[in-house]
Amino acid sequence: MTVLDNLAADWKKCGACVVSRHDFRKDGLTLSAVTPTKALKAAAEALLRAGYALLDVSVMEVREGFLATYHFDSFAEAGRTALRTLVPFEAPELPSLSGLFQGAEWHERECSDFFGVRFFGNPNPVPLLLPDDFDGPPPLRKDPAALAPLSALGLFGVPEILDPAWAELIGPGGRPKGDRA
Amino acid sequence: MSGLGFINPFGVRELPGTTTGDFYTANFAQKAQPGRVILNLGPQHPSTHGVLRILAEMEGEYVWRAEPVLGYLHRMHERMAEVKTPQQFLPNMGRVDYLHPLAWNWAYVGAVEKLAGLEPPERAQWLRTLSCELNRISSHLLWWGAFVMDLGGVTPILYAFEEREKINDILQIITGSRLTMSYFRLGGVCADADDRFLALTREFVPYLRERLKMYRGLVTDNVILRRRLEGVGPIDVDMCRRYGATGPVLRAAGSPNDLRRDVPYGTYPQHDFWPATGFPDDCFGRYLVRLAEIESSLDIVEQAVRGLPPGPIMVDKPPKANFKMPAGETYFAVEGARGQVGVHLVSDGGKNPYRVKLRAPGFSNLSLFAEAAQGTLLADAVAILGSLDLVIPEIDR
Amino acid sequence: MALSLAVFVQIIVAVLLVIGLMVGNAVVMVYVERKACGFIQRRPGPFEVGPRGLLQAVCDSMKLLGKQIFVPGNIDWPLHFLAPVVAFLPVLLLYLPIPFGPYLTSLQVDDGILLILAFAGLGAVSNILAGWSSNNKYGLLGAARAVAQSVAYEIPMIMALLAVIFMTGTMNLTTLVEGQGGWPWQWNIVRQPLACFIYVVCLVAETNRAPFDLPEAESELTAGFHTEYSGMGFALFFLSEYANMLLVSFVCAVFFLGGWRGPFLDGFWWTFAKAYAIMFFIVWIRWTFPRVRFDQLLNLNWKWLLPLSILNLWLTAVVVKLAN
Amino acid sequence: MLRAIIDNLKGLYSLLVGLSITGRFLLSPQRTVHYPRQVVAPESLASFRGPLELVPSADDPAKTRCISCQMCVRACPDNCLKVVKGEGGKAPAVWVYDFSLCCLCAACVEACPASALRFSHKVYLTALTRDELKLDLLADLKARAAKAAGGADARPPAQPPAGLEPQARL
Repeated sequence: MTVLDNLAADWKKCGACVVSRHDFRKDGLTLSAVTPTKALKAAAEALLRAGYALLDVSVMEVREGFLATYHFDSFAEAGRTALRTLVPFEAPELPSLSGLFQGAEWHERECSDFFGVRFFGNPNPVPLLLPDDFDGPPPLRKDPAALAPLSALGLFGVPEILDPAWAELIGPGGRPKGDRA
Repeated sequence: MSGLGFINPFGVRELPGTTTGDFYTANFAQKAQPGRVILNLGPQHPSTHGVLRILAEMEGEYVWRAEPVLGYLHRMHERMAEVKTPQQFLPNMGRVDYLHPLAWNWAYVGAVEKLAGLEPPERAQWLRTLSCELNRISSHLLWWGAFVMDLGGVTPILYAFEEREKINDILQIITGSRLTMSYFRLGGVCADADDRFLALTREFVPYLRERLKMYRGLVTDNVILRRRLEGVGPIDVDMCRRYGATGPVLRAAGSPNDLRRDVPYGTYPQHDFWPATGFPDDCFGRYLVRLAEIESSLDIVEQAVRGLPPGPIMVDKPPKANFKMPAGETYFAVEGARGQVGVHLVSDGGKNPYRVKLRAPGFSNLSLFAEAAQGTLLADAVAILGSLDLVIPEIDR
Repeated sequence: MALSLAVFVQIIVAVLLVIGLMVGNAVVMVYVERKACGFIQRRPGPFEVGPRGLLQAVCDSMKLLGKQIFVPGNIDWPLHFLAPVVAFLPVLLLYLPIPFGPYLTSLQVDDGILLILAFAGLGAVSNILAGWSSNNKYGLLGAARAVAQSVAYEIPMIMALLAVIFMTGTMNLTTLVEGQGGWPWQWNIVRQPLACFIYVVCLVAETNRAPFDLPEAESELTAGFHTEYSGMGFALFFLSEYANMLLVSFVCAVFFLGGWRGPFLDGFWWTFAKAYAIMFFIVWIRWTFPRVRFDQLLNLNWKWLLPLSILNLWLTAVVVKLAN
Repeated sequence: MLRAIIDNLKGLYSLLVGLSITGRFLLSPQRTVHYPRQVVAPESLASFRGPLELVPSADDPAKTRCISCQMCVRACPDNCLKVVKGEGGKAPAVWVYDFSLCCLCAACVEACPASALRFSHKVYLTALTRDELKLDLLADLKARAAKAAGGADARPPAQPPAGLEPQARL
């Protein structure tokens, strides 16, 4: 799979913290990477060049902050990939990808609605699915006590850790205990 | 005239002291050029199929800028997924997209099964394929009727409903319901196919093939329809990629992308079919792709009825009420009638999922409407909107 | 013809009869249209009220009469209420020169068709008034479409009728009918098939019926120019739509289908039978075809129907000249 | 130019084809089933999921198989069931089912260890208020048992209004 190898190399060049290989049959992903927030756009650009399309943006609350997962798929060949980035609760700001993938605009607005994260550079940052006068807490925010640590969610397949700070976050072995595979 | 930069060339007077429209209109009007009218199509408009709202900046009959406004049918399914066990959340999936509920059933069940390492028995797999394809046909049929209705032909939808009723009757035998079906279970399906189901399905396939010929004469070959659609709203592969559009929209654009072929799941590798491609990338191409898909689904149904193996329809030890998913993450996608239906499931090992993200194909497909409709006539914009095959509950979730 | 007292009384009686015809026609056509559309769509149509649903249209009209008239804020009041009346009134006048039967003509005039064509244009005015005064963008778009459409399609319509007039040398509708025989091959449709075809297309467009119902295109403009009308306002538009349909069908029957002449037993029933056959055809195509786009509608007119009708007129003129 | 003329003539022909199709349907029989006068055939409803009903025990048709174990209550995603255990023994004293909340997902039916629940095939159930849809299933069971004792069919698939023949469908 040279496409994936190239992609992994590109991501490393962009400054990815972790690049993981996944078992597609189990995780539904082939390759994923954690990038610093700053490098997200560059990493996505590599995907755009490789002919990938943005499927969705899925934000998730973990103990360490908001983990945004961008799923990409290539129309030419099978192989879903994901980009992740972690932003702290105090500064929930992410770069918008809508300059690269125009479809990202709506996904980002949806995430802003549900989690209260902000995407700077989004051309039309108004509520998408929630009403404009919605005044509750973002509906998908969890109770702080119910938050799981990143290491407990088994997100990282077979990781190649490039940023030592992430070794601790991912935890031992990448996959948590209790995994049947 | 109001202070929102909204200038009305026809002199239709606004009430003094009131602003024009609500928050979204005001937001949209900020970028409007003077001399153009802002038209609200929806949320109650005959061609928005439910409660979609389109803001359009018009110059005469031309749409210069359009912006869909969503959320009128938002129900926060993703939150419900976090507070319910997978078994309890299953009926929700039939309500996300009421036209192709079994694809959503499959996407969610498949994701949980992947995570839990469950492998449904052979017969259950075949039944899943069979029912999902029947459901896809009924979804496309309804789209066909509704699309022609968008173009002003009211009669075809009634003919489509005749067939749809037959499919509903057939699917009701196994699923028990006619609309918001919840048929798949973790590790299998909930009811077995009986002889009546199989007999009716066998009868139905040649019947619909015969009716498709009538569709061709009545609608497909009709000169008015062809001239309304040919060359209208071209959407190419690059545009699909930028917006993440999938399904018939993408296949009409020329990419043979079909998850049933590319990432085979269920029994699709054992079926002889090929994604419909080779059509023009305009509205007419999208129309033809869906009609071709009805035919290919009929082939799959025929093969599935013939090849349905005997055996159990549930795994030996089906998940009980205290079922806990192992911690982990998975993404499972199936090919729905509108495109890739994806479920991103994260579990922390508890009873309820930690996070469920539902990827609705219609959401991405609709997001390209603004670009596709730019500079078209109002009637063409309506045609483009119809050709995207929108199901609003799925988009709003 | 001097306007003597007798003629005046005759006109009054005729107008009353025509009003009766219009209302009766609307009731019948609502029923026929709904039943035909039901049968085409394989459903029964109205069937609850009265035997086989015959009283449905009566019920509907009672309902429309009793409904509250609901108007949006900030409309142009005088125009808003004038529009349905303007739609309805000229139709009364238009029926006067129609020869229903050999002796059944309200007003014998030598140039009856001119009278009809002159006043038929008023229908578009009512659409403009309705769309303009409603303070509604859909209404405005519908009104704009109505004007363009009606202006465009009047020309080939007149040209097509003119070809027949060239041929027969009369504008008197009674003389026109008398010039045709009882059997279908003696009708003008055989001598002027192209004119008849053009006229039928224009007839559908002039009456704003599908597939040319652009001014009220439901899937684009919700209801077009009459979006904001309810109750009697809407009913009057409805009434005048059917009255207009009937009128153009009568003109078609008189011009091309031999009027009251039939294979046997000449009389007004033939006129009515022919007119309603055309009406049924209009209903039939409405429930069969999708709607054309607005630019296509205009292209069809300016690029095809108009040249064709001019060609037809020219050919007719040449043939008439040579034959003389 | 010639091409455009031929195209248009072909187009006119396609319109005639369309007219002939709708004309044919105009004369062919209707497909509607007039509800109060006709109803669908009972076999089409054989697996229709209507509101829940209790399965009578093998020996006594007025008794339920329910053992008040609360599995169904726990399985229900909509909290539409209420089962209260009776005095002495396992039989329930209260069995209330709120049909207005039910999503007919069958989670309760599948969770029941005693197979005491099933879907009825009542298609014609109507109610004017929400409260009318709070069904007392024990009373319903007793009523059915009484009816069965009276000689009628214990479990008619659907109850068409009296005096009307069901019309075959499909």
